[in-house]
Amino acid sequence: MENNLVLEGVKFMFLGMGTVFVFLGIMIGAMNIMSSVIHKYFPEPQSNADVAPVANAEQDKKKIVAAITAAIIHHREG
Amino acid sequence: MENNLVLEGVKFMFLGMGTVFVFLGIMIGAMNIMSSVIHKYFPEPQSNADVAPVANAEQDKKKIVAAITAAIIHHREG
Amino acid sequence: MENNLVLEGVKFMFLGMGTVFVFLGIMIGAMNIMSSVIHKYFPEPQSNADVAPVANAEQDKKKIVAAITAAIIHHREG
Amino acid sequence: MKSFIIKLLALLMFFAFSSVSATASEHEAVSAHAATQKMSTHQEETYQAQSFGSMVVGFLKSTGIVALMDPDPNELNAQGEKMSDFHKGWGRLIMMAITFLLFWLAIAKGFEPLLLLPIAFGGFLANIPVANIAGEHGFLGVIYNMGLANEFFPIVIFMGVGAMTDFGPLLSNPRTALLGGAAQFGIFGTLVGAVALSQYTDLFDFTLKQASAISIIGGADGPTSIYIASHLAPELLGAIAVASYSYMAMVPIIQPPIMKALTTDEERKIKMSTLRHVSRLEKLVFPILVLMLAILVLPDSTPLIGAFMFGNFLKESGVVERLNDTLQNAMINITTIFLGLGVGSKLAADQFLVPDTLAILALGVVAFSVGTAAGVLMAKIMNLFPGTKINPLIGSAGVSAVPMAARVSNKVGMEYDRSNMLLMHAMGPNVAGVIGSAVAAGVLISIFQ
Amino acid sequence: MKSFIIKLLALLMFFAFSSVSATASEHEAVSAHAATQKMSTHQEETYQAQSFGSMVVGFLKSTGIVALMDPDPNELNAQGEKMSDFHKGWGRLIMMAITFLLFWLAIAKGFEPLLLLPIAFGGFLANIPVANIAGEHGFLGVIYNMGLANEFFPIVIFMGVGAMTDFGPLLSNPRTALLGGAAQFGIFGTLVGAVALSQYTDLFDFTLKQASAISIIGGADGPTSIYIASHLAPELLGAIAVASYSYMAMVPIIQPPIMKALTTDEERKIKMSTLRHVSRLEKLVFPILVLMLAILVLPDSTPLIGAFMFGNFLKESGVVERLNDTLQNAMINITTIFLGLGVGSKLAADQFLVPDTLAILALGVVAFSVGTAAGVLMAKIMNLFPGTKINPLIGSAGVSAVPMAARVSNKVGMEYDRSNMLLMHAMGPNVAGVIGSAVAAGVLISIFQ
Amino acid sequence: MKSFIIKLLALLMFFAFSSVSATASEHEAVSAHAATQKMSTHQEETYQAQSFGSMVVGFLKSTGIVALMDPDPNELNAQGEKMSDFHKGWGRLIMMAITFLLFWLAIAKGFEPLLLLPIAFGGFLANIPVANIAGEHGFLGVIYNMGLANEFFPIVIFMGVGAMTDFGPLLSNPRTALLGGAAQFGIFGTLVGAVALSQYTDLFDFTLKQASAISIIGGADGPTSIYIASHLAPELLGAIAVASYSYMAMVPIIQPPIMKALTTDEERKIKMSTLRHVSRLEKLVFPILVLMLAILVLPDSTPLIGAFMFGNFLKESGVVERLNDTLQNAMINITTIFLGLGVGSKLAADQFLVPDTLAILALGVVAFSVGTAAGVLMAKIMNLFPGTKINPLIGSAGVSAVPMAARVSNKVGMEYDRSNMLLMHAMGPNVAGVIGSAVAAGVLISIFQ
Ligand code: NA
Ligand code: NA
Ligand code: NA
Repeated sequence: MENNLVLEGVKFMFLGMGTVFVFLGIMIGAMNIMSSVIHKYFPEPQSNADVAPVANAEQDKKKIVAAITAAIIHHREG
Repeated sequence: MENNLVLEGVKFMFLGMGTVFVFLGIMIGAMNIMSSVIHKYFPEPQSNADVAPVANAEQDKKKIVAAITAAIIHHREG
Repeated sequence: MENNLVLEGVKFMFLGMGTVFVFLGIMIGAMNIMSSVIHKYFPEPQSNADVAPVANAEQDKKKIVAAITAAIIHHREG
Repeated sequence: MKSFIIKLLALLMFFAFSSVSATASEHEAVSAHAATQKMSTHQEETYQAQSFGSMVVGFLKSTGIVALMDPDPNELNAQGEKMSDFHKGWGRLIMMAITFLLFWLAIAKGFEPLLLLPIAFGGFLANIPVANIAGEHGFLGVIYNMGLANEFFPIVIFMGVGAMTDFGPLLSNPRTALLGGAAQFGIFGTLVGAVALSQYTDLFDFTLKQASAISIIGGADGPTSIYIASHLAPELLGAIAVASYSYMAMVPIIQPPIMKALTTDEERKIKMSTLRHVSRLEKLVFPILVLMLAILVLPDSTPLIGAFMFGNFLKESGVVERLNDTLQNAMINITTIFLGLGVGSKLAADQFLVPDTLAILALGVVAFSVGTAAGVLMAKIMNLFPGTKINPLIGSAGVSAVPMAARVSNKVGMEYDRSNMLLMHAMGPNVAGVIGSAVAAGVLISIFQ
Repeated sequence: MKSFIIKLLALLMFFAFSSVSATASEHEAVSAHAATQKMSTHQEETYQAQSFGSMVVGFLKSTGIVALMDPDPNELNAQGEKMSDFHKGWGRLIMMAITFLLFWLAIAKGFEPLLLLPIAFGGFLANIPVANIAGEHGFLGVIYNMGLANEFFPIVIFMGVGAMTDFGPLLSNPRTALLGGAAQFGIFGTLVGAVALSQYTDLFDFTLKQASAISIIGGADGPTSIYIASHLAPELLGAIAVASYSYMAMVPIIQPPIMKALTTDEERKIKMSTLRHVSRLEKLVFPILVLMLAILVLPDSTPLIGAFMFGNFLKESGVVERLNDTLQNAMINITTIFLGLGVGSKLAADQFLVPDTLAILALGVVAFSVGTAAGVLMAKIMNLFPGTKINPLIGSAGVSAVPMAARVSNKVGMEYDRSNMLLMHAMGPNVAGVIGSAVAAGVLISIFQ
Repeated sequence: MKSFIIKLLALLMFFAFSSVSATASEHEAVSAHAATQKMSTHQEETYQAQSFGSMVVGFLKSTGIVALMDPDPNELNAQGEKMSDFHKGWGRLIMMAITFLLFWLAIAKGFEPLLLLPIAFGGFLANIPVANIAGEHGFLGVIYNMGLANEFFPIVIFMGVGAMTDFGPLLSNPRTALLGGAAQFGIFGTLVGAVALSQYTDLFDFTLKQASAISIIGGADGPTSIYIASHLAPELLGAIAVASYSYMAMVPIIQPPIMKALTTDEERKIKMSTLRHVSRLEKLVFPILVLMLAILVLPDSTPLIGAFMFGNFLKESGVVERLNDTLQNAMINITTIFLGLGVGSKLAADQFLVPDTLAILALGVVAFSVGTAAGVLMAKIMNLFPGTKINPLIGSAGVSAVPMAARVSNKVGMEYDRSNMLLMHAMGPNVAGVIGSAVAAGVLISIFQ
């Protein structure tokens, strides 16, 4: 049987784009549901952690010290 | 021939626990011998290295500098 | 047919050392040509980059800060 | 820039056409047959045209929903065998739920996440219908055949763990090694129990090999369990690995009640003398010493002990810092990811959701408990002899589960005397437990050779 | 020290001679036959003595110059098939020139050097005559069979990329995922065009499988392209991979004209509202959510999506930092080197210098352009509906090419309004494009199963 | 927490029993036969019950002591061939002693520990009786087949070494490359000697292939030696690798007497002019230039030179820093560990404790010495021609052994003039020696094709 390639390609296109949009559509719905569920039942504890990630110089200093300490300890143990 | 599984298991247990204890027993003896040989014939040079691994701030500073220097050199060479 | 191994070895030696020298000879010529072409047509922009790689303390400091910053950012993102 | 692209395309076009003309005649000669064939059909044989409607129906039939709800009767499992409908449908959903439970344990409860997360994710992937990711050509199957079927990954893990281990505490108090020996009773006691219940009840039905592979869970050592399970009973690998790592993670829950039940208040408050300093040379000689003993007494344990001591020896040599660093980081991490995924491939419903798994989980917790008790009791027995007394709370650390079990000893000790630091004292039996388990594994390998 | 060496040699000499004498008799018994044989001939059969003159002539004949100028008529390609003279001579030189072009693009122009450099170097090595480095026993062939023939390397790359991806922007504005869906029209539109031109013109002659493998270039996702090409049309792998990575690198050149042609000045100045904060739990649940959808809707996409989400899940779990770090560094880097070299092995002249390659390059740029246009138009369609408006410039980011395409959206946006930062808004469709391409890949795999 | 565990177990129990009941009927149908069989025997066939006494006796017989003292007459070596009693007993102990010697050299004397330690440990493991760790199913055998049998590991090492190499000193003084050529006389001179002694004396009995593989030790390049040995004479791999790395480590002992004997006081004090600055572009073009020459002149050398220049090109490109870093660290370290263990697997007594090994050790030190002398003499010959004079002490660096040999040149030079820094001048011939050895290796491969 002689296949019409173009027709097959068009079928693939409808099937493919259809699947992509169905998938992403369901995904969008699921993401919205997930977000509302999480915001309602598992709210993140209020914190200032993500307010000023740059300005907080004090914290950064501590992290530097911690990082260097870790490096030294590793160095010593290694 | 019909095997008695439990009997086999008990044999395994005696063989296994026996081997484990014989092995560790010999190991303990060997460790003691090794330690006394090493302490007698290959004593470690007396050092203060392991006396104050935390308090020695001066050394730590040097190590920090060394570590950062190494990182920079690596960075420069890479 | 009985081979004379030593004769074969000597042949290998001439072939091998000949190839090595021919190869390196051509390589030396090619390197010289390449260098002159590059110096003539693709001269490196004059810079002080490789003059004082050690003395430049100011730059080093910046690099330290950059390295630590990078480490912290990585740490934070990771 | 645009002009460059144009030039580039023009150039390529030129090359290609010159190639066409240059090769035209030869091509015809060389591949005439192939070309003709290609011309006439335009299409590979594997594809059959069909109407859009039937294509959509076929596509819908290949969705996961359909595959789970109305499984293909001819579907085979990763090993190419038939599966029951339960294992194709609900079984997979149940397994996914179980992997979610493992995710939760690993992330929210901190239960050994380094291995439980990859294992659980691998299990999740292994239960996907249609895709057959755990099959021979799926990537989980590729990973399994790459390093689990030949027992290579656990060996590499052992090298890395060896490089991370410090035998100092054991060297400064050698006789605590006996505690690490006694705890292996968890293995052999459970083995007897398992075969007894197999023979006299209908609860279990394990062969000696299977019972041995299960009992090794009592060794509380992940790579040893995986190594022995791959060797003696690969069909139980998934359940044994999950049980092993889960119970290692649950050591802070399983051990304290047993430790408290078996000790008196005075015993728990025994203080142990400061550990002596161990020289570098002692640490360097120790791995070779143990390996030589293993050679003389039990060569079948040398793959495990050899790999472990290789890592330790590289570290203690002090001259190959970069290899040591790679062993402890890139190498063990890469292997951990692949080991986890590969073990996870054995969590496919048709292999995990069988009554055996429940039995393995039950026997595993028994093995852990028996090993804990044996370690504590051994300390009490050693205290009957003259000499400095041992705090029996460090006996429980003999099961291995490094360093969790030693921390538990420390924590329970501090509950009764806040100034009693048992951590380093418990590290001795803890690492001896690793050696003890490897010896026990060697005995089992030796028996079934 | 010298005396030590002497002692060492003396010792070894003693051992060896004692070994000789100790084993003499046994040796004779055990290997008598082998020894006799060895004595009598002194020489393996594979070597035939010849005069120095003929040896030199033979050697000169085996030089690369001769092999390129006057090829051996019996020379076979890496697959053991016959080659045309063009592909043995000029073809190889042209391929080397092309790899130099790729070097230049990677180094001087910064075009995706991480993969183009290893691919181009692999291609250079694959075109060396005589040595057959891309053959079964050459190291490129070993690499190809190790991880490309079984589609393993792209999967590992996907794990690493997953660990590097942040789904935050998509989670804070889910509907932008549709843009990442529309851009997949680049794949399927090109597919139709390719088969139409194959059927009605003499320009191309691709089968449906080949056309599908080529069209996936429009997904603008390197590992997906390589995965699908290995699966559906390994004979086109080299050209597809080169086209895919080259066009991904050329996104800043290809996309802006299309984006500008399809948008009005007002549209380009649309400001988008600040993205809401996304909680850690949302990011943790998302990879599992997408994977579950993939299972239910299209299990054939789960190897790709599963590997991707595995990496992302490990990262978002926050409890396996060392595995996450290894995935993002040592593991993806090692795999990238091997993947690049392995793909490069398919740049051998006889496989790359065929008319198909030109067609693939042409179809690839069409696919990219169509995908870009579809993304932009989708945004305009979405703006026809009520609700907050979307800047159509972020539609082009739906092709994936993470994060290049998102940066292009940002840059073009700032050309018209310096205060309009579109980067994070464009990251949403950008990562959705990766998911979209994986789904499209799953559809193609499903069709040809 | 406890209640959680209880719930968890209850849940699992529920699942499992529901699974049992749900699948009961199907199970019966599907696996009826298997089940029946299992029920009736309870036991795999591989295990035969025996009395505890005979079990203990059997166990004692499988200990290493017995295996070493009273070897099993049917024991086979890793290749499945018969072994002599000497190689089963004392041979193994002697080999263990030799590996201890290598440990001592690596750790106490700092002799190339990065490779000698893994090789020696591999050798130690390969000589363990019963366990057969170097056999096909042991982990050393798995490693050997993974990367040594196919010559892959030395190639990867070459990539890493390439990424660590700086061709700047060679580029600033190209003619010093001739010194690196002359030193290859160590290879070919030794080859003639070895075949002469094989033919005219009873000391050796090597075939041409074997003699070639041994002589390559004179190239003073570890991965090249291993590559050629795997290729031409895998049965000699262990001894060749050990000799190669040992002598590379002993360069500071072997070379100075030869260097001093062949030079006058004035020659040793020759000062060389400062090296000119080398531009980044020169360094970038150089690896491609050399590789192209190798293609034109000697394609058989391109696997080695190609891998080496791949690493160097990635480094000098400056745009793939993360790949360069991985090549120089994780990748080369992991490969070094496996390469060392794999080579060590060839240190099994039955393969190493043969008279050939002594001959290889003797020929190796001759090759090193001849190469050193040839390099120094070549410098003296070059000084006969007009032009700036070369300090002959840098000639010895032509053997490669990067960077040890260059350091020796520097050290000896400073003995005679404290202000004469020869290090960078010696790096030129040093890296040229690597190229020279790879060319020599290519010639040998070409001859025996
Ligand atoms: Na244990
Ligand atoms: Na895409
Ligand atoms: Na050399």
